[in-house]
Amino acid sequence: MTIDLNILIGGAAGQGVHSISAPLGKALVRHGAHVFTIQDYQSRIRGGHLFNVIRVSDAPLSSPRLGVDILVALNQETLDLHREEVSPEGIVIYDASQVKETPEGIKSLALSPDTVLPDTEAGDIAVNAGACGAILGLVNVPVAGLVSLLEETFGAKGEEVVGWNRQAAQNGHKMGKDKGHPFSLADIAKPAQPRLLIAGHEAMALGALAAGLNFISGYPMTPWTSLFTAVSQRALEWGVVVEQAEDEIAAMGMAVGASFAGARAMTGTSGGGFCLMTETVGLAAMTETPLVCVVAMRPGPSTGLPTRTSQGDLEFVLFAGQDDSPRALLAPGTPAQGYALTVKAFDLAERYQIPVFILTDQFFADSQVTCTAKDFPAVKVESAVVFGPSEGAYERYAITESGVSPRRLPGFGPELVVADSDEHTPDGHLTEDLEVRIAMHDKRLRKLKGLVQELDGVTVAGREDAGLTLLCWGSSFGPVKETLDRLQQENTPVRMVHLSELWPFPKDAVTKALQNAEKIIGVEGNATGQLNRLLRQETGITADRLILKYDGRPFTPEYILRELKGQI
Amino acid sequence: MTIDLNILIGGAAGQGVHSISAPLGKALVRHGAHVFTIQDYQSRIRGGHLFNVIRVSDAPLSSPRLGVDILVALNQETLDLHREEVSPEGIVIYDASQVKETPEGIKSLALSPDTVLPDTEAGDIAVNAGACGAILGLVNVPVAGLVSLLEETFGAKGEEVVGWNRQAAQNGHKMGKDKGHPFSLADIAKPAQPRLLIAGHEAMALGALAAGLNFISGYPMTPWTSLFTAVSQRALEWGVVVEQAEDEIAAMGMAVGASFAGARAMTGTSGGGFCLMTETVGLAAMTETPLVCVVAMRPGPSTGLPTRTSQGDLEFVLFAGQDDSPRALLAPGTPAQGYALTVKAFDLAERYQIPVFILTDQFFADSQVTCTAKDFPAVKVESAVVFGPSEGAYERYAITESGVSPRRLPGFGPELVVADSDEHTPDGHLTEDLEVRIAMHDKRLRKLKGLVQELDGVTVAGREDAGLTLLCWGSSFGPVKETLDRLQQENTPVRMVHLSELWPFPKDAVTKALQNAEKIIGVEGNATGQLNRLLRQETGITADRLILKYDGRPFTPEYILRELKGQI
Amino acid sequence: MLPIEMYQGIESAWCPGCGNFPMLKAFKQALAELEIRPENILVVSGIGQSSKFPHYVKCNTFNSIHGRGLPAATGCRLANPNLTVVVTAGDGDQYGEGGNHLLATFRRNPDITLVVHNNQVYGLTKGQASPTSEQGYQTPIQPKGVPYPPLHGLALAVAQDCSWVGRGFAGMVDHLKELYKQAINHRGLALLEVLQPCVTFNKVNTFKWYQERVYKVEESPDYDPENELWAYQKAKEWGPRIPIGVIYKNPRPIFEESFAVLAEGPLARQEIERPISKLLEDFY
Amino acid sequence: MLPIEMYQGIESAWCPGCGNFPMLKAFKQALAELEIRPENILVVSGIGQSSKFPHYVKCNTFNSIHGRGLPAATGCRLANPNLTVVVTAGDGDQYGEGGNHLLATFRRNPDITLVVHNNQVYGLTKGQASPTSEQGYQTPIQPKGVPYPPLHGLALAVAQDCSWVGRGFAGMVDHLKELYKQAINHRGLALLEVLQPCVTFNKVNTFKWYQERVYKVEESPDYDPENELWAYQKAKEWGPRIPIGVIYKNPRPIFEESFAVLAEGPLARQEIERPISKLLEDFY
Ligand SMILES: Cc1ncc(C[n+]2csc(CCOP(=O)(O)OP(=O)(O)O)c2C)c(N)n1
Ligand SMILES: Cc1ncc(C[n+]2csc(CCOP(=O)(O)OP(=O)(O)O)c2C)c(N)n1
Ligand code: SF4
Ligand code: SF4
Ligand SMILES: [Mg+2]
Ligand SMILES: [Mg+2]
Repeated sequence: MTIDLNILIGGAAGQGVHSISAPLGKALVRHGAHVFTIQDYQSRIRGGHLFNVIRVSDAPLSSPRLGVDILVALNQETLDLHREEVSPEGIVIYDASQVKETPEGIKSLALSPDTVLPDTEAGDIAVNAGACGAILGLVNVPVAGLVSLLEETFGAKGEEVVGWNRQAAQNGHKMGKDKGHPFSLADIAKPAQPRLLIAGHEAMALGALAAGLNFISGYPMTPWTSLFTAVSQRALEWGVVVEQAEDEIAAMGMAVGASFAGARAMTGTSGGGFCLMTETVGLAAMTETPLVCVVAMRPGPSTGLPTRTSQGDLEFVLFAGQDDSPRALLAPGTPAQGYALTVKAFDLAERYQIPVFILTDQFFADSQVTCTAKDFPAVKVESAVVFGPSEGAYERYAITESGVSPRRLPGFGPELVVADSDEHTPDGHLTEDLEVRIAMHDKRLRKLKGLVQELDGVTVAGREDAGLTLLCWGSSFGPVKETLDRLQQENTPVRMVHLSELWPFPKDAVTKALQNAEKIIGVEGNATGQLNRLLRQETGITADRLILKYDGRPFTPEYILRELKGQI
Repeated sequence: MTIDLNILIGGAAGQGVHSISAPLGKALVRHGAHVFTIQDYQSRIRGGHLFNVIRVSDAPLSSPRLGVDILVALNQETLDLHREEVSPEGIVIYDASQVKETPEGIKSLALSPDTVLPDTEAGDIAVNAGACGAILGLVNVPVAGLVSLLEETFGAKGEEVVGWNRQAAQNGHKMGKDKGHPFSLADIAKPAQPRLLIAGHEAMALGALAAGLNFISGYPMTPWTSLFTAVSQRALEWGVVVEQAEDEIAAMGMAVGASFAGARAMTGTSGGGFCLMTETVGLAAMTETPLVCVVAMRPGPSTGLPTRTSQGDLEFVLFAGQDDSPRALLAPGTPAQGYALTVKAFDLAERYQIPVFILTDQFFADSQVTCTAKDFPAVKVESAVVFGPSEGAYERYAITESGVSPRRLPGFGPELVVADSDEHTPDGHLTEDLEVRIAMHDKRLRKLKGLVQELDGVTVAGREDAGLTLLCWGSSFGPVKETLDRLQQENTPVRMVHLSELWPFPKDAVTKALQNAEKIIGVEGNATGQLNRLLRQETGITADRLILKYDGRPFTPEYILRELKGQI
Repeated sequence: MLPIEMYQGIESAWCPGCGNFPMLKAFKQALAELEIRPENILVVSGIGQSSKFPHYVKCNTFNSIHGRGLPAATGCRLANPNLTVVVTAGDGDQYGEGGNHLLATFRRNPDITLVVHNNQVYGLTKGQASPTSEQGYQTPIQPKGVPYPPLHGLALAVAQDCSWVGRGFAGMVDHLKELYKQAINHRGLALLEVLQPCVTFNKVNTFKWYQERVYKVEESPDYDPENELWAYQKAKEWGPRIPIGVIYKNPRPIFEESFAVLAEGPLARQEIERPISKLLEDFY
Repeated sequence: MLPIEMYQGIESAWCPGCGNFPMLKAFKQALAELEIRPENILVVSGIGQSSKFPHYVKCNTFNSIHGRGLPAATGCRLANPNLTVVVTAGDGDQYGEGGNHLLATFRRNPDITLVVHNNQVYGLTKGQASPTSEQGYQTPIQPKGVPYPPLHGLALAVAQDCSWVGRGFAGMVDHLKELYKQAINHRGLALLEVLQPCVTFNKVNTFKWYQERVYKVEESPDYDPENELWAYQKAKEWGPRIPIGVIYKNPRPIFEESFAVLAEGPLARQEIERPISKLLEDFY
């Protein structure tokens, strides 16, 4: 990559940080750049400090990085907190109506409603659209793309608002341009196919819709809410039943009921809410009802850091619910994986009649990545439900070799569908028979044998002969990948192994990927190395060292590289 | 042991199986015998089939076994179901008013209200007390002990009822005696110190009371209910606040609240209810509130087999709740351990300010074992709460090396106690500060370092040089112990390693116990070998084979020996 | 009318004489008279003696977990609005563990018949207090008796605008059968609480105890089930006289109607076509 | 009267103009006037904007998890009946997630003041519907609006014999302060619902909206808060006129009294002596 720009936009909650970063990111992608964004926000609605970082390059990006080239400070606090991070060649754009101490020793550009759009009542719009324009000016990108984007976005708000935005963008652009082009994106060529900018949870919402989702229930909880919202916003158009439940118990209960009666159902939550769902995990497993459940992780224990990121719920989700019961557990590392694994989750749930979990986190949920349409292949929705007349008596839980019994729906024919959370006979009625119990428990757990054949999700990258292997899972993919790339660029041979399909544990694939690893370093977003414990438990292999992070912020290549010092 | 008698008493629920076995067991212990009892019952209140087995010996017993010497059949079904199990020298006592097909090819004794207590309205009492008496007659034990026991038990019900019981016992005794003494307990000597007969949950109730319990909240759920009841029955006498909550969420929430405000609190449940408590596990960990929580296991998933036994919740309880959080997990194998570990649980909870879990199951809960007072040492209750004036500002979560901060109670002085489920500063207020987060998370997890020093709970028995080691945990202690004893008697060298303190995993002690083991066979009451996974995860050691049981019934030495065939 | 034998389920595990038996009879009779075939009815339950009910009726069954019949049933209605959905719950199940779903379901008003088997005790777990146990009722956990007064399920329902509220008594099978029929025919949430003596554990609220107290509210001269205040008073009447019959009728739109997609019938029968190119449009 | 500065907590994270600010002011004023020192009060909360409240008051605090303030507070009262316990809850917190505890706590009647900050929205999670959101209220999850009517918290309380029921408005600080004082002074469960405008997310139920509707119910000619039927009607009144003030007073024994051991004061101060030999007696 020849260009690698980090734009940090910060302010108090409510000041319009998103209003700057959303159009800016899109405009840059439309221009042809690769963009990667992250969001960093507190558990409050107004005030405090939040920021988004937009990283821009001419080459594909998979991770945030440290350092700031353009700092947009909507208030004094932002300037105070991030001034140090700005590179010497960097520039500070600030809202002069809010920032009282002008930044010194660095190039800067003051914006304010008065200077960007004098004599209007545009207020925040002036600074927001103005800052967007100014940044494009600074990086030598024409403003036209941004203007049409703002027109699309604010069209519904009437001509005055559109006009303000347009004018502010243009004025800002000029102000930026006048500063010269410390960073130029002018040479970036438009790609043959347009690219898109999409966040992890958005990609999963599309995956769910593509996979035929027609029922979603949930209860708000950060960071799960963004997925729930992304689906709900599209529900009317695509015919999805959406219900906000009274609590997570009901959210999961409704999803199981809906699935039992024939919906392609999904629910989700974050750790605290998942606690309340665990009883129903067992219900789904016992009644063999398909279900997709997303657990968007955040740091705990308990309420913890509600708006931050974590990879701390792996073991919890894996073992949630009493006694042994079958399930699958996936953890995407990129939006493209998010899409594909959501589709896969629906398919596995349907065919194996089990709950399938997808673990995400705030970093994955909110980070936008530049993708192409090829990352989102079309899906053929297939139902595994049996309709039509049956031969002989219908048994919902007929014992089969695969553990999967033909599934019918109640109300679609004379066959009665009897489901029970107690141990039951093949026809679904409660039993305490010892032999039946063993047969049923075996049958349910037998599904794992088939399932494990369908899992893999091991991504290996880097040099086969490298002495060092970085092992990671889920959302750490990007930062680890960039770490690898940077090391390889320095001619340090290194490998990475990333897992995105975690249960039933793909022992063979993982063992194969790790068998020649000389030294394994686990990289995980929790304090104890949960994947590493799972790895050892399942394969006997264990990492030589762990690089852990549990401060609620995502990994960066810089963090990993620093921790690797002396290890390579 | 020279005597080993198995007495099975069966009938429909509501017929009085317990009315026979309870006084009988006690009378035999008072006589000087060693007794071990189990209960086997369905999830229904009347009808169906239930039975108790009373095993009697002149030597200590730790396990049930297969086979029946005296079968008491209160109905035809019991006879039909258990006739086959009766040994050729055995005898069948049956209620002739219920059993229509007289047992053939075996010695038998018919009782009925008419024959035991003619011309009274004693009804069931006649058969119940009569059967008790008859059994004592058969085994050549004087009836006087039983009679005084029945007098104690039924004293409150008035002279008529007492009289019927007395008379029925005596008449039954005579009828039994008249059959001769196929099994004689006459030679058993009374021990110097009287012994007691106590079930696992009863011993734990005493442990809790001895440890200073003064608050218990719960919601009924088999098999937890028996512990909740055992405490509640003694609550008025010992000044314990008891509350039946509206659900398990509230049960746990109240216990945490009560502990925060200064109670020595306990709650408990079984798997399904524990699901609902998991969120509050995190709350207790995060607010650093001491708590003892019992999880009485039963087979799942979901409602499963509500009245049966299981060891299927180990991993669930270990990892319940979002993100990493400190806890301790104990699993007693005998009533004496149940008592001691409950006392230890209160102590650890108090000193480390964490939730401590005790895993039990239906087999452990209901099985009565013969003990002596020495199994129940006196306890000195020690509080770790700080009272009195503080030096300087009080910080509830002061960072310390041990991870434990001085704990005060709200309302006992000018120091304010501020507790928060969010990540917090040392003085308890919410924070999103990155450094504070790391320090607090580290502090909490640091407790595990101290804790692991206090755990061990590894019982090793058998020959050091044996090629085979049986590894087990919790309630399987007894059956594995007897398996070992039997094998040793046959001169087959074998060892056993039993774990009763499972988390933080006592790595060193376990590794030491297993390091020279040639072949390890895990014995667990679940379908997948949960302890074995934990073992491998924590030590890298893994069992060579597993003997698993998940039909809801306890292990017996016979089952284990059968599974061991070809392994030794 | 369909033959009642059509609804024969598996053998019951209830105690002889239990109030659940006459309920079972009345329910089957109601189905037969309403001519609802087994395959068109779905009975959802939680866990408890009462929750074994659907096994003893030939029907589609979803026997879920303790307290959670309503969420599952709501999900079923939202997936297939053609199903006649009945929930059989215990008093502990619905007013204790499942109370939060009750509150929310009153608001939603799905077309579900919710039958609460009120035996004023936890039957299956052997006689602990339920939320409707009388103050002073002695149990193994509360040897001195339950320290506070019971929950008023029907009054909560009226206060929360439940669209149909009634009470039956297991000792009056014909009257009960008519209530089942009305509740099932009602479009919207029907809460039917049934006084169901537990002959094993509840030695206070027996058949006789109820018999001496219940009266048919529809025979009252001031009978006025569409009047909220009247209904509220009847819902709270519990003492020497206990009303049975239809107590409140408050027709309201059902929740399922707010989903356009359900107008087209069960979700499982609908074609799903979502071109990914269209889904991606927002992100360019 | 104590100085109000005595109750100064940490800096708040609420939005400027939020209805929580006047509540905070009224609450501190009430404590000052009641002369309850910070160390003698315990404020328990769940999770939500409203649940941050105890951090902003100098007091003992137990900030628990979403919806679960009441069980924790009940436990606290049962461990130490000398503590003045207040629960600050959100409408989502208490009427949504925590609804089941509300039902049970009405029955128990512990000596707790339960303040529900009713902003008719989920504030902290950014504007989803709460159980009290009006039908039709549009949210990110329900772009067509909430499909069913809101929950009636006060009517549920009356129906369940709650021993004190009142409503305040954040826009009338003095009136609210008096309600806080009465609720805290009341022996038993006091449910005080406060209309608390959320200036960021709820653009419908604003200060102005409430201002135009609320009236002091104690000024009504028929004011009769000890009359259940009157209280029920007032509790359900919600429309052009919304009553604020004390709506229901129903003195009842408090739950803590049923435990003899609590008569001796806080559990933490009591000697525990349980000779094991005595405990073992039952088992010989
Ligand atoms: C989460 C959970 N908690 C507790 C139980 C144990 N349990 C089973 S049935 C029941 C209560 C039964 O009472 P009720 O609901 O009134 O039904 P009844 O048996 O009286 O008909 C309880 C507490 C359970 N199965 N699941
Ligand atoms: C179990 C659980 N579910 C969901 C959440 C997320 N959550 C935090 S606050 C809140 C609702 C806030 O609304 P409300 O209770 O009305 O309080 P407000 O912020 O409006 O004062 C939710 C859903 C959580 N913390 N825990
Ligand atoms: S315990 Fe009571 S409710 Fe349960 S079956 Fe027996 S009589 Fe009926
Ligand atoms: S979001 Fe609403 S309730 Fe929360 S602090 Fe802001 S204004 Fe207040
Ligand atoms: Mg009941
Ligand atoms: Mg709110």
